[in-house]
Amino acid sequence: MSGRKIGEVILDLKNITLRFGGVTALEDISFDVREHEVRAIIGPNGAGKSSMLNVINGVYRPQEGDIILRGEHHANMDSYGAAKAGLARTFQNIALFKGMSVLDNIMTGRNLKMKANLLQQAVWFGPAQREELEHREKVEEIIDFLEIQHIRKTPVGRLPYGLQKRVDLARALAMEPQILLLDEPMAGMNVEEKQDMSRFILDVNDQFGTTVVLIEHDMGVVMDISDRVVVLDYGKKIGDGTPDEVRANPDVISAYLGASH
Amino acid sequence: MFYRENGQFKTSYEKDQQVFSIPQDRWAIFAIIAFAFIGIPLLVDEYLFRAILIPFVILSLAALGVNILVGYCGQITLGAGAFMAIGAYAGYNFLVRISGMPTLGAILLGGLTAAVVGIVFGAPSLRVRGLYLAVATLAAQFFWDWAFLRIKWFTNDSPSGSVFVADVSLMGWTVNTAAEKYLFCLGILVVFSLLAKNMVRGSIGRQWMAIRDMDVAATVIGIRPMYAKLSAFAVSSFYVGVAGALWGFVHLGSWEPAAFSIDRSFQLLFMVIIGGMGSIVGSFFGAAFIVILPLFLNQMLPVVGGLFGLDVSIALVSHVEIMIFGALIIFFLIVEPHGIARLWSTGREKLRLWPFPH
Amino acid sequence: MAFFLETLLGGLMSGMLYSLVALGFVLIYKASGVFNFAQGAMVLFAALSMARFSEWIPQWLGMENLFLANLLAFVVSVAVMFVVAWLIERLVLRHLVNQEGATLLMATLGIAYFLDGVGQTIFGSDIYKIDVGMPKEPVFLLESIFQGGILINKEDFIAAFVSAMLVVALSIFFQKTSTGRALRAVADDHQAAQSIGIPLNRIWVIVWCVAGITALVAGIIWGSKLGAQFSLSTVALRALPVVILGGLTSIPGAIIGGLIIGVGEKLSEVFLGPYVGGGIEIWFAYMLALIFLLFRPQGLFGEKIIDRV
Amino acid sequence: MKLRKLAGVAAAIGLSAALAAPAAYAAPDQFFPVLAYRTGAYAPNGAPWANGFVDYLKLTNSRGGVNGVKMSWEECETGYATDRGVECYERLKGKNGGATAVQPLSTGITFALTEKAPIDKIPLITAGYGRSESANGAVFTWNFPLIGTYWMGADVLVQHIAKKEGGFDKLKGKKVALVYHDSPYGKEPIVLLQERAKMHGFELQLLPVAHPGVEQKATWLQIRQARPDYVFLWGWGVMNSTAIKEAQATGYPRDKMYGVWWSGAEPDVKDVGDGAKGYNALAMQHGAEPNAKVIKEMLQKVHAKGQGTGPKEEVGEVLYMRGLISSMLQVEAVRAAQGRYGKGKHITGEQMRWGLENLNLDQKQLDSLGFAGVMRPVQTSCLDHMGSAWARIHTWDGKKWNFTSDWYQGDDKVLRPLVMLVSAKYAEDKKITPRTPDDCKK
Repeated sequence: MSGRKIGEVILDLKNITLRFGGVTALEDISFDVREHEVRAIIGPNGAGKSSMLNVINGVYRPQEGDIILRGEHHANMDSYGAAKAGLARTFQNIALFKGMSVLDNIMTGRNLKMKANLLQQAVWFGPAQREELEHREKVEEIIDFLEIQHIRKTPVGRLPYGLQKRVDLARALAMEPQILLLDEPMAGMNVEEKQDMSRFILDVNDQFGTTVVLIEHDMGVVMDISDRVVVLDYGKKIGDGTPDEVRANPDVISAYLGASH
Repeated sequence: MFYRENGQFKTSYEKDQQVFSIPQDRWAIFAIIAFAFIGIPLLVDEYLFRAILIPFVILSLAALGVNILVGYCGQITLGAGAFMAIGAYAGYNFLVRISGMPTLGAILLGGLTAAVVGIVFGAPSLRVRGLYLAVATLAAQFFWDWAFLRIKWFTNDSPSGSVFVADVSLMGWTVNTAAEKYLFCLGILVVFSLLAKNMVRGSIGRQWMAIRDMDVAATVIGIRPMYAKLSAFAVSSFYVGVAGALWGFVHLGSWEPAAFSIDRSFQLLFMVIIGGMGSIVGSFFGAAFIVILPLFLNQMLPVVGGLFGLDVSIALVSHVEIMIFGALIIFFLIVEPHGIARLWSTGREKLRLWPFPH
Repeated sequence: MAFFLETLLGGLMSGMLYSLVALGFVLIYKASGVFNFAQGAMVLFAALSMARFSEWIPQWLGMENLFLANLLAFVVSVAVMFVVAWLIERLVLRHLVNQEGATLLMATLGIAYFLDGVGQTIFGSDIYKIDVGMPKEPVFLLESIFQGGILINKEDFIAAFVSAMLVVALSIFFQKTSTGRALRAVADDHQAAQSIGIPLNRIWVIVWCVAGITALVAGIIWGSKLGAQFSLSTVALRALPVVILGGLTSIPGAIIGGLIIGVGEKLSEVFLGPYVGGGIEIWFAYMLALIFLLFRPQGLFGEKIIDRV
Repeated sequence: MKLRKLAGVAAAIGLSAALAAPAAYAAPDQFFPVLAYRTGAYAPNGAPWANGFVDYLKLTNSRGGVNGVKMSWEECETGYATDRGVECYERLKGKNGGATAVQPLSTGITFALTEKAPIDKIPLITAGYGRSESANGAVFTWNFPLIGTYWMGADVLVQHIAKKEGGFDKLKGKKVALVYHDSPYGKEPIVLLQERAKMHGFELQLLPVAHPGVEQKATWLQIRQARPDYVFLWGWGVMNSTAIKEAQATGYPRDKMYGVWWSGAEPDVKDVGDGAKGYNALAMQHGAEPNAKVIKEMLQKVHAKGQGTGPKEEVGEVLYMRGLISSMLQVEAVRAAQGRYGKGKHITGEQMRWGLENLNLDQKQLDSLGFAGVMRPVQTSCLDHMGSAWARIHTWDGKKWNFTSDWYQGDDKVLRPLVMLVSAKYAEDKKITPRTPDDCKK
């Protein structure tokens, strides 16, 4: 983690409250994310971590609160707008397109950058083909980076879990995001796979300078790779700071660490 | 030379992206197309043209359109028949109301009209999903069935509501005989299939499939559901509309709304599911299966009955025909729910690895 | 005013019949996730069976009593529908567990074709009479208030009443009996139900049997009115907007949806139809359901769909 | 794969076709395709027609054929669907020496085949249905709406109610509702009725009923509200009986209801029974004729030998007779054509057309065929493809149909201009030069 320099606040969440009917999933939560840092969100099951990510990239709309991205207010962020603004994410339960090959899955990540219109695509020769080749090269770089060359043409449905997680990450990376949201990228992996994944995340952060926001259960991993940590419990924020600070926070210990250890 | 992928290395992404990246496939497809254009007209008689080949070619095109929507974009439709009707009647109106309108122009404009209407009736898909959407598309079916019967303007004030097209011609070539009609439709089918293949392998195709497989994730990576779904509705309706215009102009010559009833919609959906959802070649398999099977049963059953000394009445034939048809559909769904195309590709994959299956 | 009331009542009575068919859809969808397009074919099959057996049984037994003949025919038809239900589960659904909705829908279309063929092969394709003694002449109410009175079709009234009774009976069956509870458990969560020892296959057979009985009752009512004939299979198409409006998983939805559609299509045909040339009731029902869906995509009483990622 | 499969199926079909050709009838027979529907929503009406049609061909053969030339036929199920009908036509048109004539028994199929018949040179006989303007033989050279068109039928109905009211002038201010099958078939009479309504000042209410016609509650509520003086019924299949039942359920008097000839047969009223008492329908030439000589001969020569096509009890019923007469007309046209092209010779489609254009069935001929009292003489010409058309009204008494009126004919002063107008438009659209009387002499 040498060349990386943590910069200004790039994403600022202010007083986010999210309700489903009568249930309050998130209550008055504020925290910020700085450029180039690795920011973790932790908390016990049902703490609202995934909901938090869903709010950040516009899958859910919070009833109250404000999202400030690079100084711009996005109170009504939608998923598409979030993607355009440079947010990419992976999913807890792997939301890959299971009917498509690995290559095609990753190519969808380039969608926002592809400009050929429907007619040009139907004709294929000309702009559409040129564009397709250009982006194919970019995607191949990512495939090399994540070491999944051998499964390029395999339908994702046939891949083992660990590889699917990697393809999920590849698809997000193909968007060349400024902020990468990772929802439990290491859930269900063995130690070796976890190490690989941690390495990839740090490499992404390091080489491309991508800001990373991640949710993770494995405390060891979280404390190792993140710069700062937010702790949620029952939809409320109970701690925020560096791994060491959080580790020392008595609320966190009693609510989370204490309970689960 | 063996049919195999092993040992054939692609040296550029461009080669890798070709429609048929294995040379054997490419040659096979050229051979089939050449045979379809040159061989078939020399070999078959008029009945086969009119009763099987022309309906097969036109319905393949329609099934292709339905497959784009159902198979690639995951939006089930039970209203495809209505869009065939729109293509046919709109094409008819362009033809009779604008003097000097070439037939092909009218057919394509008919398809375009269907595409526009498709966008309108596709709009509910932005809120409504799955089976609810399927039934909502029936609204389109029943509405247009009614509209073409009731609104006289659409049928150029013909007293019975039935309309006809005098001649189909293409740049001075009058499409008259069965073989010419077949070639005319086949030409359109080949071009449209190629365009469809290009779309589904390009970015728009990936968008459709992404929406089909996981719409939330698709939005998150920057695919607009509205654009993806409505473009699928538009392209699909365009194909179905052109097929409808061909059905009216070329196959029937004179038609009434009943030619595009709800049974047609079911039939098209059958083709897609039996043939293989999300597969272009599957659309052809499905169309062949659904067009040929009833005729085949219809003509085989009396023969089979004859072998056992039974006199099979046509009523019994048609009852047994629909029974076997229904049973075969169920059988097929049980044996291979992904359709004939999947059987086909499994077979091909085995062949690819042959003689070393592992 | 009198005419409006007449139309309204007529609509309510048709609506009750739609509810009955819609109930068949909902039951099967709830328990097995199958959108059963064969419901119409089952109505036809049941009606043909009823009509023919009530004709054949007196011939076989050499008796004259119409009531007894109908009763026996009804019992036989119930048995026939049970066999059909059992065969459908055994031969079709069992092999298609965990397939996608579209595949299952196609399978039921296959069943529909098959039943249409078998029904007509065994029972014939003519119009057959079902005579359960339904009164055919109308009665007029409130003649003192409105000139000409309000016409009530007695047959429709009885049909609506019978449907309503059946709907009530089924609701009780679902709420109070242990089989009913098991059915609801299956509807809520297949896996969970299976894990606590509810036999899924048996539940499916039961559901299809119940759907078969609703089909039989609908078939008798319609068959008595129109004659048992192939066209009966199209009534299912008229009940579809009902299910959509009411929600695929809701029994009250099927009932109320039926009434709304029944009233909606009759009022639209009578009061709107003449301005646009008539014949609008079918698509009007669908449009009504469609417009409704735009505001509530899951139908009137359907469960709200929340995306989880 | 695709093509291999196609070829395989093609071979199989070819094989089956070869096997299926009835071996009993050799090539020089007159071949008639029978486009029938014995299944589906319209089967109850389609089946008796086909039975009568085929039975008469059998009878003709047992009479020794036409000057020794036997008749052959093959049935094909159309299910009343246009595309199936077209397929049947294509399948059968070239079989067994070629089709002599085709009778589609569906207005939709008629429209489709009208485009194909001139190319294949096969006459299209549509006795009592099809497109009314095709009576103009100058334009529709291959269509033969023999013995009656829908315009003629509608015209007769108007004449009949005028007579009941005591003259055309009494129709002024009256209300007539047309309940029709929402298809080209049901819409055919509208033009003529509108014309007549304008002439006599009666009001015409149009009430379409969607296929297959089982849902008519709203229609009859409207009738109950509007209380028309007469209801004309233009239905087919189950729509007819449903209409009569709904009339009963809404209390509309059945004796004010008049059906077209396709709405006036036994299947339409039988299971309504007493509820249909008083219901009237047009009888196109014939009605139910259980006592006709030809029927007795049929029972004796065909059914008694166990060769009958349908149930014996239905022989002589209205739709059976319709099929039988349709069949008789084509057989007589073969006879007429043989008169010119050589007795005992096989007749081609083109020669058949001449026969149909020069059909002259006088009373003597009808008597000798056993049709005495069943129908009146028919004469066609090159320009008049309908021929002389006669109709009566018959009424259901709860058990059988009885004639309740005299013979009527369509009023040429009304019909002719309409036929000319509409067929001229067709000729213009299709760029057809109408035949002149001189062309006919060739």
